[in-house]
Amino acid sequence: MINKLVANADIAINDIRDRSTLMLGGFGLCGIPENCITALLKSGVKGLTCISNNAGVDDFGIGLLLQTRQVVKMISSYVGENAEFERQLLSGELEVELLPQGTLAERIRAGGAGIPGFYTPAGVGTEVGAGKEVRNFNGKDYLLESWLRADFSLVKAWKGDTTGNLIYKGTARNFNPMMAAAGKITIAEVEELVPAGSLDPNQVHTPGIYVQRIFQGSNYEKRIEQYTTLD
Amino acid sequence: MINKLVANADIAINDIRDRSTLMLGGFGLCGIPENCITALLKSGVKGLTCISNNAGVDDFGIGLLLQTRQVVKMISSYVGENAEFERQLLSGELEVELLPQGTLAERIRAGGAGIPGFYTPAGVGTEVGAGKEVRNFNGKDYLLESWLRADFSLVKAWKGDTTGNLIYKGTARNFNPMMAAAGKITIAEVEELVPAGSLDPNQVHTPGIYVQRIFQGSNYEKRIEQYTTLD
Amino acid sequence: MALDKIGIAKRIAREIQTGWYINLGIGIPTLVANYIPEGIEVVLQSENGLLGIGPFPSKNQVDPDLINAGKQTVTMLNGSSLFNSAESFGMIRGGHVDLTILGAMEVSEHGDIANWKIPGKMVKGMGGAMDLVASADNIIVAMQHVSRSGVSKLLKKCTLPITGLRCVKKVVTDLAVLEVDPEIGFRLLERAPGVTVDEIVQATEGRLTVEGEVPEMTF
Amino acid sequence: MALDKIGIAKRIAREIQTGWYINLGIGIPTLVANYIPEGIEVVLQSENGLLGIGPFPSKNQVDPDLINAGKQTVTMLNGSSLFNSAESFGMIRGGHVDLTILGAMEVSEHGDIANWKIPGKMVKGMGGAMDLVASADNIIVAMQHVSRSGVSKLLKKCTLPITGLRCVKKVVTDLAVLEVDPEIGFRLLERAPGVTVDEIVQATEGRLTVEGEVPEMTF
Repeated sequence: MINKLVANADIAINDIRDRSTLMLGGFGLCGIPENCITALLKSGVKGLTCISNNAGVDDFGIGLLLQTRQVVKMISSYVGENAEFERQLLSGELEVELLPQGTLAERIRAGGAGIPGFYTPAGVGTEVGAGKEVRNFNGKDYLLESWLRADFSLVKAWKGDTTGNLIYKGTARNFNPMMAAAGKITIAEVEELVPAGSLDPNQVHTPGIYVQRIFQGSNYEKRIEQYTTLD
Repeated sequence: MINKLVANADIAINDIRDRSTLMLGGFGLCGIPENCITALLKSGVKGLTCISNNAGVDDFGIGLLLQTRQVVKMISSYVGENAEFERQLLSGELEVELLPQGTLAERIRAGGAGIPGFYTPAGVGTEVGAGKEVRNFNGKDYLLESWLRADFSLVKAWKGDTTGNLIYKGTARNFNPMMAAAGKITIAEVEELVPAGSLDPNQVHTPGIYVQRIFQGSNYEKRIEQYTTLD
Repeated sequence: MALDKIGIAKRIAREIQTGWYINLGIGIPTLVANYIPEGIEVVLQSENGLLGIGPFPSKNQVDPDLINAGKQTVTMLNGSSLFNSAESFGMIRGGHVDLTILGAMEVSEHGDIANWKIPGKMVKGMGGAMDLVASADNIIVAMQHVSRSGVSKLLKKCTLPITGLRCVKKVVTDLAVLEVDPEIGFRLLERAPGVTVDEIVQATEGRLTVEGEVPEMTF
Repeated sequence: MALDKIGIAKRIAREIQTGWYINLGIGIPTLVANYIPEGIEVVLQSENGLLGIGPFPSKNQVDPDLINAGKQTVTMLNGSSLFNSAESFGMIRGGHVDLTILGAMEVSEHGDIANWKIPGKMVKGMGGAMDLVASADNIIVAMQHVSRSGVSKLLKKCTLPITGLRCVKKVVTDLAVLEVDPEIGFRLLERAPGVTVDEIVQATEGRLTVEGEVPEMTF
């Protein structure tokens, strides 16, 4: 099997250039590629377009890349919980394309799956539909949406093997599998890297074909946004 | 959790009426709903439209329903290995719509996922494209394809729980997960039925929301079409 | 007397039928889960990829990899399943979710809903709301009947950017339960305890039909 | 002397580069797997839902739930993964498969391919072939140069129903290796051992370019 192991995040993101389009997995701070984000901060790469469901919080996740002004455009569905983001958006410093979450997920899925366009009911009659083709199927209106692809996809998994097979945990799966398939180069960081043959093929969530580079991540903070308990 | 257990195949398919549209999981004879097919034979229901990648072989799988003339139309991608099928097709007794396998899979997936139409490159310039809209995206031509949905989907899984969660085994997964989502009523037969809570939520292939009825199957023959060994 | 948030949540909980798969929005809708009557078996869907949301965890159960759509830590139940975001919204768009409960800033007499943006002031994004309202057959909105400044939120026409058209089936407010028919507008079904029909009429800008004796809510 | 099927498979195997994901069609293409040179690491995709096809099983390894796209029993390798048919064709359409090798009844000088139907005689269906040829950047066809009745199968225009347009990049036959350029037609790259350029010219109906000395194949 093909070995895709690289040493660390810095090496993995080494060829990400200014003005690249990136996809970053995660929902809120759950399942985000923490190591790759840190490496992007260190690299100082600028002018990034980031496709990610959320934009992190002020001082964690993609929020850190907003603080350093490395991001010029965000494509997201929900950007609450981030004051700096809202400020840059309202001031016009940051270009933002907001999409329905399901449309975002499906456009990314379409990018990986070679479907250049599809119809969805989400957003008909709203700002989201402006300029998009509306088409009626079986008496209901739908919008034509196009695929999304990225120069680099940065995904985070629980376990991964050297051939790039990935298994996610809990709700940290979210956008990661579709993004893994939609990146020209997909970089996976994992909590536990295992040799090929250690993962049950029947339990693999992302087949290795989608992953070009994989590394063992370190120092995961896994910050919780809404720590909520019964106690 | 909601309990969807029924006693057996006969009860599960009890309300399938003449002229229903059915989806049947499986690739070749791998992962087909053997118990449901036997029950359909016993029930004598007629005029069926069957959506299934293949049509079984002469004396097994959907081939049995062709022998008894219970099927009036097949929507499939590959129907070799079945002389009776080819005879009924060439004689015009059976209406057949042949689709590219990926188009078939994606149309079924679209049915379950509420996507009424999507574009695919498969079949452009061929008979499959006749009468379908051709549209150019980024310099390449694509066909508009519509979703497929069924009155009943009959799927076969390896393990399932009483709430309808399913796990498939090996390449017996194939079309089953998409069909489970695209049926108005989805009936799952499983080799091993377990109580809710016995399956790891992270390993579930088909979430129970898609399954309306589930039963413990019996007497699986699992016939092999091309028994091929090194010995 | 007008209901508090818990009262709204309790009243909505009575709409729930056994066997349903339900998506609860952030805010009052999330509270509904606490008041589902005994014996009613439902499954809660979280659009970030979980069917079968359990109670909040005890401190030693907290798992940062297991959150709901409001980013709160949660648990799973026997029979839960996990999946990715494309699958999750496939479920929603495909009509597999039986009931969606969500909050709103405004609802129109045609069933239009606005709940994602206040131009120039607040832009959090629509999250999954546009997919939910465009897809679900059964949408109940939980909201205050009038704004803090006393303006009706049940309008002839939404003034804020729309989330979805002609989709809301029922509205439960602090004052009333109302049905919405895109052709005839709001229809008053129930009054909050002690609230008069006249108070509700005053608080409703959109077209409102009141027929016969309007009963008080029961819980 | 014209190659046998194994010869064709061996020659195609030399086209394979390390790191590639490859889909092999039924027939001669399946044989290619047996001749991939030592040290070349590739992963074979089976469109029914398997990456990492292993060798055929021993008798006591046979599992009816593990077959390839030709319905043959197979095994898995360390690093294999399983998935459903929609995911499998997502991989194919999305351009993740680096090389597709398949059989054909006819190939035209424009790179059109026909391999799924003989009207009135044989209708097996296209299976995954239409998806593969419409999606793959790199398609190699394995076929006989002429039919049993002596008619060329490398044509100006396909006579049988088309599987895909302008998609074949290379053809390896019992007589020759040819490149296909939709604008200029077939270009002769190599001759089978002992086969003359003239024999190949005679056997090719479509436009054929022969430049300079044409080398014999090596394996």
